[in-house]
Amino acid sequence: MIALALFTGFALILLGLYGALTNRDLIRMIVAFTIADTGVNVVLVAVGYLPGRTAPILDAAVPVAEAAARVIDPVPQALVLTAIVIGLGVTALMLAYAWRLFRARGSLDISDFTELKW
Amino acid sequence: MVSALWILALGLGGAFGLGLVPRGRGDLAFALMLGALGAMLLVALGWLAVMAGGAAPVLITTAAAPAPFAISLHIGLPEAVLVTTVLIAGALGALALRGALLRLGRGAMAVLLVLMMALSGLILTRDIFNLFVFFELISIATAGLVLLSPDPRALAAGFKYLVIGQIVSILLLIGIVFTYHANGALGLDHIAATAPGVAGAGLAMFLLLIALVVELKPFPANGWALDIYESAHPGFSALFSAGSGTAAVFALAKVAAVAGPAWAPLLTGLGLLSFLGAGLLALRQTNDRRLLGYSSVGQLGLVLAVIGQGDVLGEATAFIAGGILLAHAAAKAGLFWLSALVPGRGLGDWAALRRRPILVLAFASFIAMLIGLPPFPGFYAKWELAQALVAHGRMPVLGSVLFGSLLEAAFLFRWFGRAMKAESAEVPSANPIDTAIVLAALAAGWGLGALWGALSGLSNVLTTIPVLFALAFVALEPLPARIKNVIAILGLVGWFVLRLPDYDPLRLIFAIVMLPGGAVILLASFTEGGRRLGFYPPAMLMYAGMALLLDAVTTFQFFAAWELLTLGSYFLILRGQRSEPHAQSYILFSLGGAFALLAGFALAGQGALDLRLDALSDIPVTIAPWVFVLLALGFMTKTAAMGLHIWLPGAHAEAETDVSPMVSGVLLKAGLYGIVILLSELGRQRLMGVDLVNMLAWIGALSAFIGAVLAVFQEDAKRLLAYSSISQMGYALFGLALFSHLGWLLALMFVINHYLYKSMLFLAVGGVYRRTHTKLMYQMGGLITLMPFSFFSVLIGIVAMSGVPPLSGFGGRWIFYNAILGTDLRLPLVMIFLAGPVGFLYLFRLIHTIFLGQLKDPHRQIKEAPFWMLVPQMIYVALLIGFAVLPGMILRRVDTYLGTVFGDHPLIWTGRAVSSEFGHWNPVGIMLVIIGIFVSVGAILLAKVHGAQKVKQFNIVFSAERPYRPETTHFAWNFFAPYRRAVGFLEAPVATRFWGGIGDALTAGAELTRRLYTGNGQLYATQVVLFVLVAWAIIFGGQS
Amino acid sequence: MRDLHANLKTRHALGPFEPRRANLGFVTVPAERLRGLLTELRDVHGFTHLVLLTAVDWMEDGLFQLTYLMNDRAGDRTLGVRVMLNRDEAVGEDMHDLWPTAATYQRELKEMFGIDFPGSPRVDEEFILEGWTDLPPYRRDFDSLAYSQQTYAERPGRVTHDPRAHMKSKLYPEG
Amino acid sequence: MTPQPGFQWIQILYALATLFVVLNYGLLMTALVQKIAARVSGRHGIPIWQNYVDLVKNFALRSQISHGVMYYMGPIFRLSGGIGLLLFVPTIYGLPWAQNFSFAGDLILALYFVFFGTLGMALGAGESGHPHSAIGVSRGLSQTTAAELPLALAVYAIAVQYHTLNIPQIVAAQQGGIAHWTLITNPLATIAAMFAYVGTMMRAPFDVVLAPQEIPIGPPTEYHSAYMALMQTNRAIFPVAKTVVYMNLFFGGASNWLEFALKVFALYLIPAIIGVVHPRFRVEQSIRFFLKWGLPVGVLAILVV
Amino acid sequence: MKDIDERFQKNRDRTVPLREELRPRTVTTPDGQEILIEPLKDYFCEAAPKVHPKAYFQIVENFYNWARANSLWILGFGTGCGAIEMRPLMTPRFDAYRYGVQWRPTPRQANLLIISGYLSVKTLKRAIRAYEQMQGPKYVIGLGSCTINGGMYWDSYNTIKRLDAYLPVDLYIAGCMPRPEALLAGFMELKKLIRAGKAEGANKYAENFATYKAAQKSVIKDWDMPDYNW
Repeated sequence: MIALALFTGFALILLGLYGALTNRDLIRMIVAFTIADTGVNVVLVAVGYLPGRTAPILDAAVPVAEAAARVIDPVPQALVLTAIVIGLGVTALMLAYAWRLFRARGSLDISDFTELKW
Repeated sequence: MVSALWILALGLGGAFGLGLVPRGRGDLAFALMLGALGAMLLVALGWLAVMAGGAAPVLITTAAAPAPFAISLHIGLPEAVLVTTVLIAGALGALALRGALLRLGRGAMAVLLVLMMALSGLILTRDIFNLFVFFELISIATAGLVLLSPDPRALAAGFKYLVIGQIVSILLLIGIVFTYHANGALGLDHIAATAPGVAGAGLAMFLLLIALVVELKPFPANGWALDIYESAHPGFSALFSAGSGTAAVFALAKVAAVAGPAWAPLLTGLGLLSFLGAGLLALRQTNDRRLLGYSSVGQLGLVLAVIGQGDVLGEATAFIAGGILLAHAAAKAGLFWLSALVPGRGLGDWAALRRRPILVLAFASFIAMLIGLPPFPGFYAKWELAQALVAHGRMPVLGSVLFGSLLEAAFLFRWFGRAMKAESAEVPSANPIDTAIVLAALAAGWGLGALWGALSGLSNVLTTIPVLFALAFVALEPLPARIKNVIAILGLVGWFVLRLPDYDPLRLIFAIVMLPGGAVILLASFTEGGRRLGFYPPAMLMYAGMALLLDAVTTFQFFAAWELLTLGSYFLILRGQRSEPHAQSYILFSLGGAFALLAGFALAGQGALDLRLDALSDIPVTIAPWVFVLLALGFMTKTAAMGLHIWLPGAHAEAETDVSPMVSGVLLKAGLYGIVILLSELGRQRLMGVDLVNMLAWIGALSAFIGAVLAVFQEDAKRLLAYSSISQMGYALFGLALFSHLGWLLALMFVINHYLYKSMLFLAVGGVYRRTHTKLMYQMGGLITLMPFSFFSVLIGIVAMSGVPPLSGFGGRWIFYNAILGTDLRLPLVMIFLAGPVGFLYLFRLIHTIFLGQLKDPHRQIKEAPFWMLVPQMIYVALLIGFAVLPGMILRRVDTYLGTVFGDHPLIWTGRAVSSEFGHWNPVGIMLVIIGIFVSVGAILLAKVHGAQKVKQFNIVFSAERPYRPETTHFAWNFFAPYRRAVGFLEAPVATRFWGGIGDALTAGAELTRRLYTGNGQLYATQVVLFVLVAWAIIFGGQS
Repeated sequence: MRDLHANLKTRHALGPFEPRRANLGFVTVPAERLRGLLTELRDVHGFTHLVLLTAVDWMEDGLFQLTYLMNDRAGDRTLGVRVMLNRDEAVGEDMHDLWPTAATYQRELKEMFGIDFPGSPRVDEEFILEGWTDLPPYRRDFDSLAYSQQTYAERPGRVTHDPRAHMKSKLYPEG
Repeated sequence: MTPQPGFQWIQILYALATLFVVLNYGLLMTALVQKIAARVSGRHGIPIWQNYVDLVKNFALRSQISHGVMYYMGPIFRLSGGIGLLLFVPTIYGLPWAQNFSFAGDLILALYFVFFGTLGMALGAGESGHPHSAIGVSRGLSQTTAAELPLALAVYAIAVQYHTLNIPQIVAAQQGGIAHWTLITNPLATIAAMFAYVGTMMRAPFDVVLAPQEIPIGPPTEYHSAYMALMQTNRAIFPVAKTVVYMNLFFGGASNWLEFALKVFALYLIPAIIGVVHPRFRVEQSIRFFLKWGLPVGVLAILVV
Repeated sequence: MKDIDERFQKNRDRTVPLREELRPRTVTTPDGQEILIEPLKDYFCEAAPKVHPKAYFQIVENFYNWARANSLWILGFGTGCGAIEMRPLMTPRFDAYRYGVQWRPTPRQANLLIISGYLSVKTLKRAIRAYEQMQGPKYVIGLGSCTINGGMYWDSYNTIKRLDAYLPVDLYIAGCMPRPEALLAGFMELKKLIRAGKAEGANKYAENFATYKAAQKSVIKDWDMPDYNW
């Protein structure tokens, strides 16, 4: 189960990276990065997962006293939440950039923006 | 003390608070932002004060829980210093960005505040996930602030930056989660405390580290960052370099400290790769901001390498890395802010700065800070780094660092030289706020220099009287040149008188040449009117270096003085009209030589931070030869021994009229002084069966001969004199390498004689140049009647120099023969013998083609050289004649002193005559006999031809023809054509080709490597991925 | 040679052929045809060498005659091309582009005969005379003896004999 | 080494006497050598007193011109160089009044004083502004650089051999028969020195400096009358003085005037004889000649001594 | 045909312009000033030759004259066919050296100028320059009939016919061409003249300088330097 999740996560990351490194279209690159981000999040969750435990939500089902033994590690979950938020911000920023680039240059091809080099 | 959390809270609060400011009230928003920044800075300064007072570091917890359950921050002295630095940079940066910020409104200001908050957080936090969050915040803020740039290309740069940010964040996150998985904690202190539990922890740590390394924009995975540097608003680039770079390095340092020494080689390697690669690439760079970007990359790489070497540096790491980092922050921020004042983007466009000398001072200071020249922190850092590295046998690392520094010097001085020489009609912006920001960075740099000097535990360069005296001339710049000249002369003489009782006779000889000798040359500077901006500070810096050199008792003092005189003389030489390329090669060779000295001293020190010079004689036999080689290389670069000489002709020839004698007559002696120290402390050394002192003798003889031959073939009078200096220094080197009483006496006599006649000749030729505006000898001719005094001094100069009795050169030859008769070193003698008459050739040419022969039309009404230029010449004439008749005045004391050194007394002084084991020399007798004969013969001739018809230049027997024009009648060009046909093969520029080949290879490498940066963001991303993979393969490849 | 003449005659309006030897002959050509003829002779017929360029003063006819003597090395033949110029305004055509040596001859002709060759290099500079102020000395209206008598100091007492009468009286005093 | 005897006023008279003897000897001897050279080519040759006549004639010329101060100085330097060289070296070994002014310096002084006249002459010729003078100087200096080299090496070799630079001591060490001469005891040094001797005597094949047919007469092109006379005087003294140095160093010196006359004449004859049977070298040829043949001998001499 | 055209009159009006390199010109000095260069004035000494007195005592003068007579230094300047006749004098057959005669390559050091044949105007100019550069006392020998009365060049438009009109000739050696023996005999005659104090050509030239110069300039129309070539 963990292995599968880990595998899925890494597969998504590689897929995303591959996509980002091979697609020249800005939007496609952004999408690819989103996929990779998702993969990272999956990996994060998978690493924190402990078989047979429940979500780290302290409610009636999981009393505080048993929490340490019954819930999975809450830290990766917290990380994932943060990472998702940040990923959202970054994606939004990239989209904003893509939009402004398109407006300014009329192109979405990353290989068109090479006036800065050497 | 308020909690350091307030720094973050104020930043965030300010950012949110900006949202409350009504739209259209940009000024209010800006004030609020500045207020927030100021408040953050106040808190940071408070902590800095506390920490500097010696308080213990404080761990700050958040969410009222200790570390494993919550994020903790840590503030100690380094954090306080860095946060303060970053915030100062931020506050000044905000001012620099004010126009753009006001244009874009409160949103941008909020982003700036967030950036500053995130940078502070990055420095303070002890939690790796928190690191990630701050990195992402920085990343987002950076992408936002890049948009401040008026440059439309910045858009694409920002996008590329974001793409890389994504990759880094993926790496970082995976690294973080696996680290957490392995260690069960996110706090750095806990990771360090728990042993890595799970396999794969290594990979996790690798991912973490490599992600942080990529944040430092390492070569070659850094094209994206350079685009930012080039296109962003310079105010932001300053922040990006000084703030983000600094913070990121510190974050890496924190993680690296946790990761343990196993990762040190990786960090060192990547750091050095960056340092060298960036330096190489910058060699071909033409855009100022991109060049600064490369420089940032290189400097951060250097710091990374220093962090990687933390295991051997120990306590000193903070001092060294901090020194480099802070100097870099000040210099780089200052340079980016300066670039905002410069209208053009080419390197030559910085010529506009020349219209505001204070900015030139800033420019020069920043460059010196980046290269690590005294008195800036990088200098102390480099010294300690070298000591520590050598002590632990890490010579390759030291070698790379020094080579990288040389590359850095190459591109920075190339830039500076171009800025000083290029034509520019542009005027730099005169905005007072922007200027004030630059000056603030300048003040910070100098302040740091003083601080680091005080902290170093070595002698503080900035508090020595000569340096302070030299720096005082910066303040005196508004005064007229003549007043400054008086002060300078008084200073030199005064210092000499002050120090006189402490000099032993050996040092006295050098001191006489360097201090009062320098003062005599300065007499010629009275010719210059106006204010002569930029002349006295470097000149006095050079003299300060020489004064300190003579006073130096430890290796550090010696080295610091050496660097000072090098730096001062570079700026002096650069003042010449066409001297830019020559000054460039001068500084490169000099710094190369200085680095050889640094390595040599470090090797000798064996870990001792500072070593008394007289302790050099006690170093172990195993390393002594290597120390000898390194030091000898360093000193011979200064004396321009054959092979290391190619900088000299241009540098001496193209320098200003009164600078040429300074750098030739005086400065070269510094190298000789070094060799004297070297030989007297280390004595004879053998390396792989070769007697190194004999080797020196060979090099000296070769220099003496080839230098003379090359001088014969020069058309440029000053170049001729410059090559002659190489030859003369060769003689002196040979004399020293004879390693005997008489040999040293010979060398010391050369020190005095060469100073006298070379200064005189350079001044005379300079005076002629002043009138004729040419240095090409064949364009002159027949000036004897118009410039009789100059002719006379050249005449005396060449008689003295060629060794013809009765002038002082003969004494040198006499001692020379007596010295060599006692030596077994016979083969190099042949070359010395060859060199003697060859000297005659070029000297004759000098006097003949300038003063004799046919007077040219444009020169018919030329006046004698300016009075003040003649004054020192006539002083030299008097001294030369005096020294010829009474050599005992000085030599006798030195002779006695050398007797105590070598324990023998080969010369017997009876009255005014000298005799040796082999022969005798009666200077007064020679003078009287020659004068007697000369006057008698002259009287006979005069009695016979007193009524001779005085004729003019065309009244010559010209095969009964009438000469066509003076130009066609003056035999001067390629004067020694037959000699060239016979020995012209010696002219082959072997050394020039060799060094030129190295230079070409480097620039070709740079040109080739530059092509990596195609500007395609996707390719950059691929490079980053490949970079990570290769690093991974190197680290883990060996293990599997 | 005759074949050559026949070949060129009509095209270049040549005058009659005047043979001297089997491999030497002269021909006269109108001035405006000169360049074409010389060029063809040089480039087509192998007369690559300009042996000399000289002039004759036909004062009585009011003409200068220029003679271009050309040699065909391979064919061992020499051809003299003559062209007549008006003596009053003697202007020849500059040929130094065909044979660089022509420039030197033209300078000499300018100095000695006063025939101008516009365009010829340095044609107006002194050639061998320095500071000459009179008529060009090779023109027949310049009288060398008269000039010499009017210019150079003479030693009195010099007697000039008619060589024929003098030698006769010396060798056969009795008649 | 014992301190040298000091100076007494009578030495000036002694020096003048030596000068007088050497001047006359030089004038006659050079004429004699010229006569010999003439006889080699089947001519009668100049009268033996011709040098005196020429000297008087040149002094007696009525008009002179001057190109300037250095032009005046040139011949003065030249003659002072010749006389000085003569007077800095003891002429006759053991003859008290022929020790000249050798108290002032040793062999090194003589070696370097040779350049005194050359330098002054070159400067004087330079001021005349004549290109041929400059060309001659250029050639002369170029050739000298290579020609003097073997002598420097030979001097070093014999200084090491005799462990002194003092000329009387070197001569003293050679007394007692021909077997004690440096010629026999150190033939390599002698040969090396003779290269220099032949090379600096301004005779074929090393006389391209003057090259009368090519650059009229080289440096002295503009000189005449009394200037010329001084130079002629020097032409009589200087070769003799130089030969004296060589004689002292390599050929046992001279202990009386007759020996002096014979040895100097014999030595002087060497370049003369070589000269009459050789064509002229170009400058670069003679430089290469000295580097190829003179230099190795000299190097050998300093290595084996 | 008649020998001479009675109507021919030489052109007496035209003058030769000064050569370009001798014309006054303005030159910019290194300091940017414009200065006037007058080559004739600036490059050449303009003084006139002086008459040099004999030695005060006759006996000294006689001694000097003896030395002068026995030390004849010839300027190696050959004009016309006589240049060839002089060379054999150096050979073993004639060996002029034994009479104290030798050849010098520069006029400064020579005191005997032998004009060895016809002189065209152009060469005359050079001969005069060379003569003037010799130092007095100096002597001139005219060799062959061309120098005496023009010889076979009696009607040449460009050759002078009488040398002594232009230079103070001490001695003529007649013949066309005189053999080397004649030259030797001429030297002996010259020696006699010198010893007798009669060879004062240099002083004669200086005394009558204006006349000589006028005669020279009537022939040499472009004497483009100061009158006396020092």
